Amino acid sequence: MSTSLDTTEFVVRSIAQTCVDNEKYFGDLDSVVGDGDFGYSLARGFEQVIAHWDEYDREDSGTFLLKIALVISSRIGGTSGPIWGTAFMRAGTALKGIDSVSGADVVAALRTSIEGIKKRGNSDVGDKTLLDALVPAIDALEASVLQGDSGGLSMQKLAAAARTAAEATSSLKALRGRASYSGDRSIGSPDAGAVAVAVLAEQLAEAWKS
Amino acid sequence: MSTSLDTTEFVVRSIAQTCVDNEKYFGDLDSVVGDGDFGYSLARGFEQVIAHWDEYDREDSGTFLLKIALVISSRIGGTSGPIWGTAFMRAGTALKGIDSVSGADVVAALRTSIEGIKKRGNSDVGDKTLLDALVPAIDALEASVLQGDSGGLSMQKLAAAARTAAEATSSLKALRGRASYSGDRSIGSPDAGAVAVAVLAEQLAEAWKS
Amino acid sequence: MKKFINDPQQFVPEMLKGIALANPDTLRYVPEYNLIHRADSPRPDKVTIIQGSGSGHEPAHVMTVGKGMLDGACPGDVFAAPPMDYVYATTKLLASPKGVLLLVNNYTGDRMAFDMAQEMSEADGVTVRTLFIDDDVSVKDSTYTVGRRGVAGNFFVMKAVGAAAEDGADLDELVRIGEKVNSVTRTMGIALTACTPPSKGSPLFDLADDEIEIGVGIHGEPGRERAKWSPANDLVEVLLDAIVPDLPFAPGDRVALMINGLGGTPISELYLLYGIAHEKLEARGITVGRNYVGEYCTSLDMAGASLTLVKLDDEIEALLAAPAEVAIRVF
Amino acid sequence: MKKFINDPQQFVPEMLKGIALANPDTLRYVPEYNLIHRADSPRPDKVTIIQGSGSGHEPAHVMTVGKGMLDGACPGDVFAAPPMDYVYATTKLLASPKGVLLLVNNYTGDRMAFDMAQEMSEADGVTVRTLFIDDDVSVKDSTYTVGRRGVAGNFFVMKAVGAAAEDGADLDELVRIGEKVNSVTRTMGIALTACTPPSKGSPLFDLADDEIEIGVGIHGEPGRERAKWSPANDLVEVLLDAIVPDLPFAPGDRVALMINGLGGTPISELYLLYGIAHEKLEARGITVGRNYVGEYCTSLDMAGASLTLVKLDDEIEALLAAPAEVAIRVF
Ligand SMILES: Nc1ncnc2c1ncn2[C@@H]1O[C@H](COP(=O)(O)OP(=O)(O)O)[C@@H](O)[C@H]1O
Ligand SMILES: Nc1ncnc2c1ncn2[C@@H]1O[C@H](COP(=O)(O)OP(=O)(O)O)[C@@H](O)[C@H]1O
Ligand SMILES: [Mg+2]
Ligand SMILES: [Mg+2]
Ligand SMILES: [Mg+2]
Ligand SMILES: [Mg+2]
Repeated sequence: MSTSLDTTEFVVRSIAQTCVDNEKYFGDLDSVVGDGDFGYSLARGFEQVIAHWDEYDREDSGTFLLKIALVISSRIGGTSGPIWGTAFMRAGTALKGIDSVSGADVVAALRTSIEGIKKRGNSDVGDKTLLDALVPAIDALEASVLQGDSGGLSMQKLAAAARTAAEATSSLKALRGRASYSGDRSIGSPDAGAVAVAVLAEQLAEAWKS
Repeated sequence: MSTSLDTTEFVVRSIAQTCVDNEKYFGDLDSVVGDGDFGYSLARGFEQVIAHWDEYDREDSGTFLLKIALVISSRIGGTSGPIWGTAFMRAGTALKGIDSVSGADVVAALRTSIEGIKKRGNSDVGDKTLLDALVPAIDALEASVLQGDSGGLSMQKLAAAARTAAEATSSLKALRGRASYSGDRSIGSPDAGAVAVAVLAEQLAEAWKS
Repeated sequence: MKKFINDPQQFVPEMLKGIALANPDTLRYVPEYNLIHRADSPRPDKVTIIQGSGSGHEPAHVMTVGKGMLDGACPGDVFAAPPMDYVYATTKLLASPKGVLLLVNNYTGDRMAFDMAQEMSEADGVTVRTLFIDDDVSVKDSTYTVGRRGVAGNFFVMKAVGAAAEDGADLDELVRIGEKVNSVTRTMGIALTACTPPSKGSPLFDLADDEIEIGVGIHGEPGRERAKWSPANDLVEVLLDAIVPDLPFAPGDRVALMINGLGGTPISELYLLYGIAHEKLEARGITVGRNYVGEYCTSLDMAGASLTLVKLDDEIEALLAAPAEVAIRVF
Repeated sequence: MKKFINDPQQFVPEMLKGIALANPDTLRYVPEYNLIHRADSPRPDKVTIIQGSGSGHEPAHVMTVGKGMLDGACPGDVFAAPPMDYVYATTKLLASPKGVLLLVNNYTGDRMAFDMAQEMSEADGVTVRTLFIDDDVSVKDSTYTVGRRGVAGNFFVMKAVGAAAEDGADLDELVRIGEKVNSVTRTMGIALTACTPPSKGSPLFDLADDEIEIGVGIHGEPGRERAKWSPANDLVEVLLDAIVPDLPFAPGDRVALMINGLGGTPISELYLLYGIAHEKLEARGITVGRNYVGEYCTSLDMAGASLTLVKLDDEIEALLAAPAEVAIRVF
């Protein structure tokens, strides 16, 4: 698996479109034990990403991602703005200057994104956040890349791992973010951010086929 | 039919108790096109009448009624305070000094009450107020007294006339009081005050039997 | 019904006690007559101003007692005019040698109680004048013989006569000012939900999930029509189309614009309405000289709002701009 | 959902426009950053004070910008911390040579946005300090690692540092004062109903007809427990039993007592609660030195209220008593 600017654009576009399409669903997930604005926040940011699609500097994948990170930081509020902005910023920084991005580059970039989220959110796997879907998903992606799977197969493994891990957050008690105020009441429903990661990965895997 | 202080006390007590017992019903009637406080206002006033029952000057029926009028004026708000206070005040003034009250005295006293209400409320029969039950009821009482009916029979005729007339207010459009703001929407439901007069008369006729 | 109350019958007295406890230096509470009055009233050099009306419209009027506004307010129970005795006793207690001005929102029950109290007080030698306030354009004078209702616009009458009285104006002058302000004040309101009186325990009327009441009264009385919900832009247009031609307000006029919340509507929505109304008035050539956004005359927990316009001239504007100190405050 | 809105996405900007139109002399509106700021800010002789947080808590904080309070407020959308860029741009735009103080209610999203903005502004040479406010006793520090939430008590921090800044206090002094006020401020709230965010269009959570949420957050977050409705006397006792031992407030203490409405509760009920709380505190030997009754930090249209106590000393009391001028006003 090797990734060019085209592929990066394709991935970002899929993420953006899926966030816009799932505004209501993501919001409803966040209103179970959160404050219901997660879907709205993402949609408002990613609809800007789409609106200005042709304007971003496309020197390389990294530069492109850094521009996207800027839009996210300036348009998405709540916890999601800093978290998602940091993730895109870190990935962009990692890939900047690389013309033909390898699968290993992608995995390495996503690892720095994860570290950025952990630092920004003072959080870790097990706290019932999007990290609980993202980390297992990247683990699966890495294993698949190391195995030499095709891009499509890697995507499917990524999506399957994200979905399983997202569902599993139901049994966790929220220790970070607004859901943590619910204490034990947060147990029994999945984390909104984690489910969003699963949905994004599944959409991506689906789109990759065509 | 001739009326003494005992009888006056009996009538007032029945009216007071019926108003207290029907607080919710009278309030609901007033909330169809009014503001729902009619039952509350009457109940708060007449429960005071009952609470201080033994304290009133009982020189004669008229004096007693004037004391009741004072309690009503000081405790009942809304339109009902002035209307009912005026009615009791006028009846008391008419009967003051009369030791043995005749049926004709009662009818004459109630006629002055009606005049008082009309003046106070700048209203008349046909405006869809309690006058639309009260006036036909007193007409029936007068006819019955003139015929020489027993007290019990007179009461029954009074009650029947009040009920018929109260129901008939449904077809009227309110021209006075808060219900008048509803305009045509006031047509189709009876006036709260008129129904209250019917209920009071029926309870009185019932109590008279025993 | 979920409210912060103990016993519905104690709702009004317990609220009044709270007002008195919160304002120990400036206000006094007389439980017998539901009376909240200024600690320094009556004053020999100032006409006393009293307003009654039912409870449930707070801050009107028990929370607008204070320097530059009312001397006293003696409300009845929720949505019920005060018993005549409250008004009579209050008038006697606060009577000033310069006289007493009674402000009355135009409703049958209120008129009767204040008329009777005025008669009785005058018989006792007190000089009393009464002002009726009837700013609600939703009720047409011609069709409804009770006349127009007094709603949120009563704030402006209160404020103007309050300021003039503080400056020493006599009773005739106050009546002139009050009548003038009332004559150039127009209001109409919209309800999004019904209110729930504590003693009733359920909503006073039914409004479907997509229905609103245009021209609603502050006791939940019906208005001009029951309509489908529509966006704020359209609703402001409906209100202006009713209010502006009624006086009429004309291009070149300078007005005070009030957006009044009916109790359950957040202030964010009121400012949103204000912005729309301000721009629509400017588009009609009418200048907003003073503005008022918040709760002035409510209907318990009703979600809804009213819009009031007052045509300004130099005299009215100066009276509205004068300082005042009331229970309702931020600091 | 029935609200006075046009498009849910325009709810916040249209509200902000209304605020600006209503205060043309004193406030400025910068649509790009949801920013409402004082017309006379920045000033070289005064530390700039900025607060962000989500919208939906009005009057906090866009309507408490003004002399003696905030220099600017740059809210996010409803219940969402502002995007980092809003805070960064606002900080740069209003930067004073005496520095910038950022007031932040303690929530994950807000902390992140303000932290990032502080870092970036400092890199640009602006002197910035940040104060976190966390007065909500319903969240136990030990069990919940995010820490306590900032709720209605933020008013007192804002008021105190606002007054001190107006007097020329430097940034260190403001941080000392703000931390001190926050350390003696405790709040807890109760929801009677859920609120409805405009973009969601339905209530954020379900409360049965006889249920209340004790310790609710101002974004509708759950609190300590879901309980059956009970009379106001009992609810005030529950709040005081949580708040008083927490600091603890002790007999002989002098406090500021705030009853804050959450948006849908009428002021009549708030004064009723005030009266009860005042008497219960006196019974515990605690004196109410200053009081605040009304809406200070709301949760859209939620019916409910919170109770805040601040332990007073001479310094705090003088700062709270200092004059201020904000959009929220009566006249
Ligand atoms: N400290 C944190 N670290 C990482 N992710 C977090 C953290 N807190 C919350 N999240 C994620 O953010 C999601 C909620 O986002 P959002 O609704 O924007 O936040 P809020 O409204 O609470 O500010 C959660 O479902 C969770 O996945
Ligand atoms: N002008 C009037 N003259 C006589 N009776 C009236 C008048 N207006 C109203 N009523 C009677 O009073 C009843 C309502 O009383 P109440 O609820 O106390 O009045 P409100 O709440 O409108 O002040 C009506 O049902 C009607 O019978
Ligand atoms: Mg959220
Ligand atoms: Mg009534
Ligand atoms: Mg009434
Ligand atoms: Mg949020």
